[in-house]
This record gives sequence, structure tokens and C-alpha cells, in this order.
Amino acid sequence: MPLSVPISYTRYLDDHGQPSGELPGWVDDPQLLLDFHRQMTLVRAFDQKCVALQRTGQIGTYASTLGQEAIGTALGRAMTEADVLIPYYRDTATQLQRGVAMQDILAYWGGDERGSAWTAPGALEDFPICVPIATQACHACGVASAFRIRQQPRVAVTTCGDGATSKGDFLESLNLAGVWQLPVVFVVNNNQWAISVPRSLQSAAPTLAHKALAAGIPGEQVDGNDVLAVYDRISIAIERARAGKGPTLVECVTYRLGDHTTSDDASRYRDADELSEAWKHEPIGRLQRFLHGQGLWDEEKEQQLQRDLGERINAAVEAFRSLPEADPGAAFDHLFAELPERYRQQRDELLIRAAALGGSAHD
Amino acid sequence: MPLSVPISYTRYLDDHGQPSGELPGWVDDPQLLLDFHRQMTLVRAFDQKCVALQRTGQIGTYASTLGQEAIGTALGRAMTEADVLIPYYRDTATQLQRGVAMQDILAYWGGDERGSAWTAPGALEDFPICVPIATQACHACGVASAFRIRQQPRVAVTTCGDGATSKGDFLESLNLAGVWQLPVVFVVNNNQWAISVPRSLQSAAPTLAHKALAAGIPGEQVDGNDVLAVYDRISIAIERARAGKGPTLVECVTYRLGDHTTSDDASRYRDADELSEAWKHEPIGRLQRFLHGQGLWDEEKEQQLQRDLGERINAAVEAFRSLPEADPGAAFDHLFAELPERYRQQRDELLIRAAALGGSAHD
Amino acid sequence: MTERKPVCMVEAINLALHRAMADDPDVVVLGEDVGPNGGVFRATVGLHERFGFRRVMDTPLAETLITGIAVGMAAQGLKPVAEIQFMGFIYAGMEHLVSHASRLRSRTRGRLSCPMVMRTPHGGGIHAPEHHGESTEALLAHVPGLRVVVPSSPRRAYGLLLAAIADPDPVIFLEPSRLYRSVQQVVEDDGQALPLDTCFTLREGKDLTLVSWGAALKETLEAASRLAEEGIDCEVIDVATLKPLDGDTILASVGKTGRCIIVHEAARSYGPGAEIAALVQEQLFYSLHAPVQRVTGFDCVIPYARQEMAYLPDVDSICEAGRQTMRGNDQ
Amino acid sequence: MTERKPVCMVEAINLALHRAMADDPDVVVLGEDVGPNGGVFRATVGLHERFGFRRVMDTPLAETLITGIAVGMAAQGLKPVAEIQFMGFIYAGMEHLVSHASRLRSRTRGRLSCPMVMRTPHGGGIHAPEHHGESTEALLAHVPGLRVVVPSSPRRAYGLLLAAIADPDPVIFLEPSRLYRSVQQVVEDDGQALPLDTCFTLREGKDLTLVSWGAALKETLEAASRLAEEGIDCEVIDVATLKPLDGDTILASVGKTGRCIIVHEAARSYGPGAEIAALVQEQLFYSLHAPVQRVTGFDCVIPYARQEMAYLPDVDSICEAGRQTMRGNDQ
Ligand SMILES: Cc1ncc(C[n+]2csc(CCOP(=O)(O)OP(=O)(O)O)c2C)c(N)n1
Ligand SMILES: Cc1ncc(C[n+]2csc(CCOP(=O)(O)OP(=O)(O)O)c2C)c(N)n1
Ligand SMILES: [Mg+2]
Ligand SMILES: [Mg+2]
Repeated sequence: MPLSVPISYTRYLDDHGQPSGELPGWVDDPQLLLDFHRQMTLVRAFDQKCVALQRTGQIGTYASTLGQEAIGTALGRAMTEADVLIPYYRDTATQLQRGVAMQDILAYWGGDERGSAWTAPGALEDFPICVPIATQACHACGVASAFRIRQQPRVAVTTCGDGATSKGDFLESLNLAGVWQLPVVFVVNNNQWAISVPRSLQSAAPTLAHKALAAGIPGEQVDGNDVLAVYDRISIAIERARAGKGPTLVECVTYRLGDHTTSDDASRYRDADELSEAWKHEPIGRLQRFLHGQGLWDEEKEQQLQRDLGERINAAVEAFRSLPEADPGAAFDHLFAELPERYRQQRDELLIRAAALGGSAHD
Repeated sequence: MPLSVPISYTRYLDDHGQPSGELPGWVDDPQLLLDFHRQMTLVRAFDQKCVALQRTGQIGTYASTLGQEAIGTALGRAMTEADVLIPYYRDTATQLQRGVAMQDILAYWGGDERGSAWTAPGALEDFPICVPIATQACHACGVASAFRIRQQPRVAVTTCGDGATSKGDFLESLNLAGVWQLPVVFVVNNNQWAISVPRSLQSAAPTLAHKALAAGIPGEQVDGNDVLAVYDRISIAIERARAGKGPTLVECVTYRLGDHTTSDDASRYRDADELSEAWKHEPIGRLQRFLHGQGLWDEEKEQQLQRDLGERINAAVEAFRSLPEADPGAAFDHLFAELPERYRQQRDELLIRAAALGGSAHD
Repeated sequence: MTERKPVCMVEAINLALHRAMADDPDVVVLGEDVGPNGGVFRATVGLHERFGFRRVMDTPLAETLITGIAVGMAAQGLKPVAEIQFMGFIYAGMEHLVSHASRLRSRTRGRLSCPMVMRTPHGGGIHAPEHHGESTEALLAHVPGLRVVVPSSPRRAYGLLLAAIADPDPVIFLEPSRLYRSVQQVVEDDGQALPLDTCFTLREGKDLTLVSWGAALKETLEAASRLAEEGIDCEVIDVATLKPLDGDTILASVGKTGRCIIVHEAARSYGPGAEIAALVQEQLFYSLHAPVQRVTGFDCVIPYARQEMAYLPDVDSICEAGRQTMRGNDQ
Repeated sequence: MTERKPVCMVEAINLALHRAMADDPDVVVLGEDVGPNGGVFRATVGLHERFGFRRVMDTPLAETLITGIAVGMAAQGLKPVAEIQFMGFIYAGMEHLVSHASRLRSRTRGRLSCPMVMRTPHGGGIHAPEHHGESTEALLAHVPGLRVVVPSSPRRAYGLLLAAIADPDPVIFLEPSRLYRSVQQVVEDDGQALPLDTCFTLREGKDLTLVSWGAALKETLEAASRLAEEGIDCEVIDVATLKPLDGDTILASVGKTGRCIIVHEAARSYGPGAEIAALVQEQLFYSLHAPVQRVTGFDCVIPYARQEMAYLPDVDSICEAGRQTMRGNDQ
């Protein structure tokens, strides 16, 4: 039988928002806690808006982050501007925290390349959303290698799902990070499902953090629905990496409360009871209960917050809607630093086809 | 810091051929021990012959198995005819033990596809030598899946080097084997080098057996220069797999006493002292000393054995040399089960080119 | 059981999979989400319930592995039908396709073989996310030892998939996702395979041969109708099996018409159309009335959903190329 | 330092790598055995000693990873020069090449870019083990956003590799292993790059254009000499950059000669020659005297060492095609 190896699991707040032990010192900063709450609330509201926009045909397929707001919020906050995020596609929370504008995120999912051409100063070197599963882990190691080569005190942070941890790219990257002691942090959003494939059919590893052992690097679990735990452990991992002490794998244990994407219908393969049970552990209510307990939050503040965020989101949607149609020639203009002359004719042909489509370029 | 997890390490005979503890019961069978000795001696002599044939231009690049004879000998013996071997390219010992003829092995390394078309009954379903590193691990999982689907009590055994354990194919395969509980055994020939890259630059995993932990399967180390230890542990792993108890990773710790292949010159990157130190642990002398101690072996028997093997090897070389030139059309004849008519013309063209080369098709 | 109501292509594929699995216990299905979920496009619906998890396997998320284990299973005489969720995710399996699946028979001089099928959705036009609109069939068609098949209707999907599964060698089966639900046909679920390695002539004509495959046949056929109104009589050929290519059918048609246009979604340069153009001019140089033309996707990254339609060959472009080709010598 | 003694191609490559690393601290080298061992073909000899392990990195054995980290490094503005030990092992990196390296600039509309170079030995004829004789450049040339370069002499290897490294976009640099040590030339180590995206005319002629690249140019040039003796005056073009293809140079030549033969080692069907043939007949249909022909490798798995030479285009086949093309209309 495989050895059973203990992996640490960190949780600060239980489902009721009660501390399940001593809290880290930084929890004394009420502003940080309120920021977390505000941000997670924004993420959820924005996420709902994205799903609604997809349902009404205003954007394409969208991957909801419902129930997993704590992870990206915490990790985006734990990073500094100098660090680089190499995300996957379920990182709305992280991208927002990094400063990517909501209208850019909408543009991306709306099928517009300009959505990855953001100008947010804190995210200028961040990678775009990565769709081919786990490939981003290799890019993160490349970015971290660049930091190491140039001896910059910066950290590459990459995210992926539980399913992604089965793919060679992820495993090869962990191995490299270990042997090169790269300044990289792997954050796994273990939301228990890879589309219809449950965690139990993805790997026999007792925890996904065990995969770190194979690479000789530290691996640990956190309660991914406890923003305090996620923030605390990822911050420590990032600072370890920055200090030249090597990579860490942090598995955030959470649950995908939504469908895989708007193209999916999870009721086909997922038990309704499992879902309603999972709702009991979701991250926002938990933090809210804690804040209530601390006297930092009340119903009125909540109402006000919802109104504020609603306005921000509506403004972003407006900005997205009024984005002028992109120049179809851009597909060639950004193919190379400079377009070789011999591509001109094809570019012209593309413009003709685009023009023929006229207003109907969308469908 | 990563957790340090103990991995078992099995050795029965020390460098001096002294038992380093209690020996397994089957060691009482002198014939088995003599078989091991005979076979390892054959492998080494044949291996030397292959290197010599390469040096004189009679075969192409060859990957010597010098110092690693115990692994293939033991594992080939531990398998039954019903099992399937999915080897890599440093498996001369294993192939010989499986019954593949020496002249087939020579043909393969001599650049002749017929070398993988062997008719040895015990190896009919075995895979050919695999050059693209670690890909064979996936095939082994496929073969094992077939056994599982058909509910056959058979085991797929696959081999690879230490370098190969870094490649996605190997890691994805371990993961699958774990989650599907496949009847497959992964045997790693950790000979400390992947061409010029030492084990320490390949992975920060404390042992390569640790990679099993990431897949939730048992992993262990054996002294790869102790044929008794290798045989014992691999036999157990195979029987576990056959009994439906799942896969095992067995890391055989050994040393590549030769160059990587005949195209390599290890003195460019490898310390002479390391090499001469490694010679002290090589497997054949060790078993010989044990046999001597048991009164099962003496100088005369050794002389006789060397003569016998020399003759067998020479006969095989002769058979290889007198293999008639292959039909160049075979490249098309075996492309598909039936060659579509429209390939005929290309086949004819190939024959014309081949004919133009005449006797010089070899260079 | 004979199914008589019209079905769409994905249903036809599902029928063929059910049929093949029912007829041959060696047929197994594997891939991501092919089990209880029935495939993200619903091509494997009902297989898991009917044939059980032993023969319908949800794999971990790893395309290298999916391709590699299919090779191992096939070497054991199973007939694995592996699904790659989108063609854009096939690349991680390339090493196994190029270095193993396509060669196992050749490498062992027939001792082992690799009767696997790899199914994957192909092509753009469904406004899916990035990397979901790939048509890189040329990468596969260039590999010796692989068959590459692209059906263009429910009936051909049914018959060609059965043929692919029955074939004793590896077949890549590319399913135009744009056609999955857009066309319906009555498909006799009679277990009848269609011939591989054979083009289908979808429309006869004497002036101009239009050669295409997969979803682009929709625009090609439409262009043929439109050109007919202008008095240009087009023959339309569905290549169906890109590799090995049925040159005979194409050459016979162009031998008759003297003119040829190839239409495909894939990028133009080093694309599949180049082979057909090269072949036609090699063989029919002296009877061609005009250069063989290609109407294709472009040599840029296929745009995201919002502008992807501008990338795909449209009816106008095909018609315009047709008119030009007819003008031929007068240029 | 100016090097004046003749060097072979692998030494020229080594000179270029030394030069690029010395001139630009952002140039880094990575791959299997590129460090203390200096590369299995000795292309990276001395780099590790001179520039240290930080800039000359032996990676773990994982081609997906090598390709992927090169993308990450390049996105940070480094200029990684990654070595894949043989072209037959490039496939595991295909996903990163197709879905990332070639697209990073396009996907981010220029916010990020990917100035990486991937070097790998190319082609057969050195009697290496199986999978060591691949020439699958068509797979890469089809991918929008990649440049694909194949040098054919020490001097061109030096100048084109410098150009590839200086280029702000990804370049695949295929090094014909058959030429690594077989030809010597004086190479000025002057840091001068040669132009990418440009064909080189190696021999002028008026009757027939022979188009080739890499190692096959050896047989092509030999065939040109032999045909000259028969009174057939061949122009020989070294394509050098397969993608983007310098159609102008090829078309100008064929416009003059009216005849064209393409010679390459790669398998014929859907091979690189198809694109050139398609292009030439598209553009020059009315001035061609004979069909464009291809003399290529075959659509079978490249044989192992013992018979691999029969797979490669030989001088006889090129000459025969040349004579046939000259007979042209008389057929
Ligand atoms: C290489 C590749 N294979 C398949 C897919 C299709 N696909 C998209 S998401 C997904 C499941 C991913 O699950 P997980 O890694 O757990 O992340 P989650 O979506 O649950 O956050 C799959 C199979 C893909 N995008 N890339
Ligand atoms: C995919 C792939 N990459 C690179 C190579 C070239 N290569 C051949 S052997 C080798 C080193 C393998 O080392 P290891 O796995 O330790 O096995 P060993 O040769 O030491 O037995 C390399 C890099 C290859 N054959 N396949
Ligand atoms: Mg998941
Ligand atoms: Mg080794």
C-alpha cells in the first residue's frame, strides 16, 4: 500500500465564521478583511453578470467562479505588482484583484482579443487567460527562470484546476521548479470537478498537494473557502519564493458551485445533494459572519456595498458594449512584430470577407 | 521544507556478495541463482560484442547495458509468458531473458526493422524497443487497461531510465495507473545519468520512488546491482498487480558503467573517480562471490560458461551477418494492413532508388 | 433496430458508436467526459450506461496519455475510439500519433498493429472560446501511416465512423463541429460502413470542379448553386478521406472540367489544399484551362468568436474564385 | 575576434551562439545536454564554461517543458535558444508551439511577445537510430505565426541563426544533421546576420528552376551539374526560410525558366513541396512549360539506417525529373 503521508491543512474560519484556532496577526487589520469581503462580493456579482450576459448572447462561453471567490481574491492580494500572474480560465477573481478592468474580462469572454491587451499597470506582464489545460504551468516556470537568470526578487504565480494536475505540463513543471528551485508558486483550485470528472477519478493521490512530494517541493492544503487561510499560506509561499527558498504547491480545497461553463449542465452528472451540501461551505457568507461577529459589518453596509458594486459593474458592461468594433486586420497586424509584405494580400482578402459579413460579423 | 518520507530500500547481497540480512526463501533454489549468473554473464558478453560490432561499423549506435545487467535479468525472469514487456532502449538484458533472439537484437541496432519482428513465443506481444523517452509508459498503461477490460490475469511491465521520470508521459502514466488500479509495474533503471545530466539535476525528489506517492501508488527502491533484491521485489510487484492489487513503481538504483551509447563520450562530463568507485558495486561480481561462498561456482565453471556463451554469441553474430538484405518495399508493405493501390507508384519509385544505391544501401 | 427519424451529425456519430460497441466487444471508448456526461458535444451519450465503465472510460485530463494508452490498447487488439475534446487539444498527443500509432505496424513489420480511432471536433464557426476552432488536418495528413477522415453529413459520419473503427490501422476522425447539429438526415442504423479512401461526388457538373471537405462543403455547395444561376456548372467533390487521398476521383473530375478550386478552412500556406493543387497540376497540366485555385482560411491565428467568420471561406469568395477560373485564359 | 579557418556547420552554429550570447545578455540557451556536455552534436560547446549555468541550462528530460519554459522566458523579454535533441522529439512541444509560441503576440494584441528560437537537428542520412531522421518541417510551416528556417551551409547557418535570435518573434531553426560536419567554409565571425524570409539563389540558370533547402541541396546541386553536362541549365534556389515563404524569388526564377522541380526529404503528401508547387502554378500557370514536379521522400515511415538512403531524394531521381520536365509538352 502507498505510504500515507500527512499534508498540512490550514483553516482559520469554520463554516460559521468562527475562528477554528488562533488567527494570524495580520487579521487585526480590519481594512484588509473588509477589502477581502468587498472584493469577493464584487467577484460574485460580476460573475453573475457574466453568466447573464452569456445567456442573452452578449458574450460567449464563460467559466463562472462561483464559490471559488476566495482563492483568486486572496492570491491576487498576496502578490505584489512586480510579481507575474500566469492564470487559467477560472481566474476572474484573480484578474480583478490584479487590476484587470472588468470590461477587458468581458471583452475576452466576448470573443475579442483586445480583452487580453489590458493596460492595467499592475498586470502588464501577466499572461492572458490560458485555455489549453496546464500549459500555463510551464510558462510560469519560464517566467520564474527569467527572474532567476536576472536575479530579480520577483515571483511567478500560476493557477490551475484539479483536473489540470493530471497533465504532463503541470507535473513536468513541478519537477523543474523543484530542481531549479524556482521562484514560482503553484496554486491549485481543487473545486472537485473537471467538467464531469470528479476528483476521485482524476488521481489516486491522497491529496493533490502530494504531487509536490514527487518534485521534492513543499505542498500543502488550505481550505479554499477560507480567504484568511488562503491569503496567509499563499503569502508565505510567495515570500519564501521571493527570498530564494524555492517553490510551493498550495492546494485550495473548494467546490465549483456552478456549471463548468455556461456550455455545461452539471445536473447531468452531479448530485443535487452534493451541491446543496457544498453551498454550506461557500466563502463569502463565512467571512461575512466573521465580520458581523467582529462588529465590522451589518446589513446596511451590505446594502450599500451591493449598490456600489452594481453601479461599477453596470458601468463596465456599458464600456464593454460601447467598445468599437475591432479592425479585422488586427489578426495580421499582431501576427509578427512587423508584417512581412507578402502577408498584405491575405490581409486584404480578410478585410473583404469581413466587409461582406458586414454587421453580421458576430454570428 | 518538503516532508521527508521514508521509502523502503531492499538489498540482500552487499558488494562482497555477503547477505546483508535474512535472504528470501526462494534463494534456496540453486538453479535460479545459477540461471541469474549465467544470464547476466551472457548479457555482459553480448553487450561487449555489440559495442565491438558498432566500433567496426557492423551495427549502428548501440546503448550498452554495462553494469545494469541485474535489472533486466531479474525482471525478465519475474515475468511470465502471459505478461507483456514494454521496454525502452537499454533493455538488452530484459529482451534476452524474454527470449528475443540475439540476432534480432543485433538486427534492430543494425538498422533493420526486422529486428522487432521477432517470433519468440514468450515475447510475441512485447513492444519493440522504444526510443522516444517515456512514451512507452503510456503504452504500458494501455496494455494493462486491455488486460483489465478483458479481465485477464496478466501484467504489463515497463522500464525506463532516471531521466525518463521527468517526462510527462511517465508522470501521466503513473497517475492513471493509480486511479485505474492497473496491472502494471514501472521499473526505473536509475543509472544516475541521462546522457550528461546527472540524477541530481533531473529532479529534486529525494528518490525517484517518491514519484509514486504523487500517484497514490506504492513506490520503493531496490539495489539495482543486487539481482536477488531486484527479482524479489519485482516478483512481488508483478504478483500484486496480477492479483488485482494495483501498480507499483520499483526504482532500481544502479550505475551506467559505460558511455550513454556508442555515440557518446562520457569522459567529457563524468568524473573518472565516480566511475571507478561505481565499478565496485557492479552486479555480476557480487553474485559470483555469493555463489563462490555457497560452493556453487568456481573458476573452471566460469571458464566453461564463458566458452559456451562465446560460441552462442558468435553463432548469433553469424546469423545476423547472413541475414539476407531486406526488401526495400517492406517500408510500404507494412505501412497498412493492406497497401492502398495509390501507394503502388511510390513503392515502385522507392525500389528504383534502392536499386540505384545497389550494394551501397548501407551507407 | 432501424432508426428512421432524421438525426443530426452528432446523433449519427452516437448511433455508430452504439452500433460498433454492440457488434464488437473489442470496441472501447475513452476520453475526457465521455462517460456519464456523454461527451461535451453529446457524441457518447448512453454508451456508459449501456456498456459500463470498463468499456467507456473517463480518463484523467491528459491528452498525451489518452493517445498513448489508445496505442497500448490497440496493440492488444482492442479497437479504442479515443475522443479529444477539441482539435486544439490534440497536439499533446502528436508524439504518440507520429512516432507510435502511425508506425507500430511498420516498426514491427506487422507483428503488432494499431487499430485505433481518434475522434475530435474540427473547425470553426461555432463561436467557441479560443483554441476551439482549429482545423489543422494538414498536420495529421502529412504523417505517413495515418488515415485522416472528415465526414460532411450525418450519413457519411455514420458510415465513415463505422469504417474507421473497422479499419485495422489508425484513423483520425475529424468531426466538423459546425455541422454537429445544423443538418439533419435520415440515417439507416444498419451497421453499413462507407468506403474509406474514397471521395464522394456531391454534385455533378461540367465546367468547374470544387473540392472541399467537412463544414466548408456547406459554403461550397451554396457557391455551386449560385454559380449555376450564372451558368457555371460545378462538380462538387467531398474529399472525405484526406489521407490517403483519392486522387483518381478528383483527377477524373478535373480531367472533365479542366478547372479546379479547393476550399478549406485551414490556413492556406502548407495547408491541405496545396497537396491537391500540386497533384492536379502534376497530373493534368496539359488539360487544365486555368490554374488550380485555393479558397481557404488565412495564415494568421484564427480570430476569436467575434471575428472568426471573417476567417472562414465564404460563398462570395468561392464564387469570385469560380468566376475568375472560368475567365481563365482571357486574363 | 575574427575566425578565418574553415569551419563545418555545427562549428558555425557554435560560433553564432557564442557571438549572440556575448553581444546580448538576454540570450540564454537551454535543452538536454547543452551544458557541460556541449550538446550531443557539440553545437553548444564552450557556452556553459563561458556564460555559466545561469544562462546555459541543462533541463530535465521533458520536451513539453523545454518548449513551454522558452515561451515563459521569451514573454519576459529574454531570447531563449532552446535545443531539441532531434527533430523526432519535437512533437511533445507542439502544443506550446501551436497554441502559445506562435500566438502570444496575437492573443495579447502585442502586449506580450515570444522572441524564442528552437533549434533542432533535421533530416536523415546519418544512419542514426529510429526517430532520428525526421524532416517534418511542414508541420511547423503550416502553423501561422511561426518562422521556419533551414540553413544549408556553414555561412548561412551562422548568419541565419543570428537573424533568428535577433528576430522579435518565434523561429524554428532546423539544422540538417547530414551537413553538420560534411562541408567546411570560412565563416567570418563578424556578427552579421543574413536576411530571414529570403531565398538564396545558389546557381543561376535559364532552363529549369530547382527549389530545395537543407541537406537535399547537396543532391540538388549535384543534379544541376550533371544536367548541365546534358545541356540543361538549372537555376538552384535555397528556400532557407520556409515560412514565411519568399515566393517572389521563386516566382521570378520560374517566370524566367518556365519549369520547376522541388526537392525535399520530407514525405511527399501534404509535404512542403506541395505549397511551392501550388503557389507556382497559381501565379505562373500561363508561362509554365511543364507541370511543377516534386522529388521527395515517400509517404511511408522513413526506414531505419540500413535502408534510409533509399528514402532520400537522390541525384538520379532529380535528373530524371529534370529531363522529363524539359521534354514537357512533347510528352
Ligand atoms: C489540453 C486541454 N484539454 C481539454 C480541454 C477542455 N477542458 C476545458 S476545462 C476542462 C476541465 C478542467 O478541469 P479542472 O482542471 O479541474 O479546472 P476547473 O475547470 O474545474 O476549474 C477541460 C477538459 C482544454 N481546455 N485543454
Ligand atoms: C523524447 C526524447 N527526448 C530526447 C531523446 C534523446 N535521448 C536519448 S536517451 C536520453 C537520456 C535518457 O536518460 P535516462 O532516461 O536516464 O535513460 P538511460 O539512457 O540513462 O538509461 C536522451 C535525452 C529521446 N530519445 N527521446
Ligand atoms: Mg476542477
Ligand atoms: Mg539514466
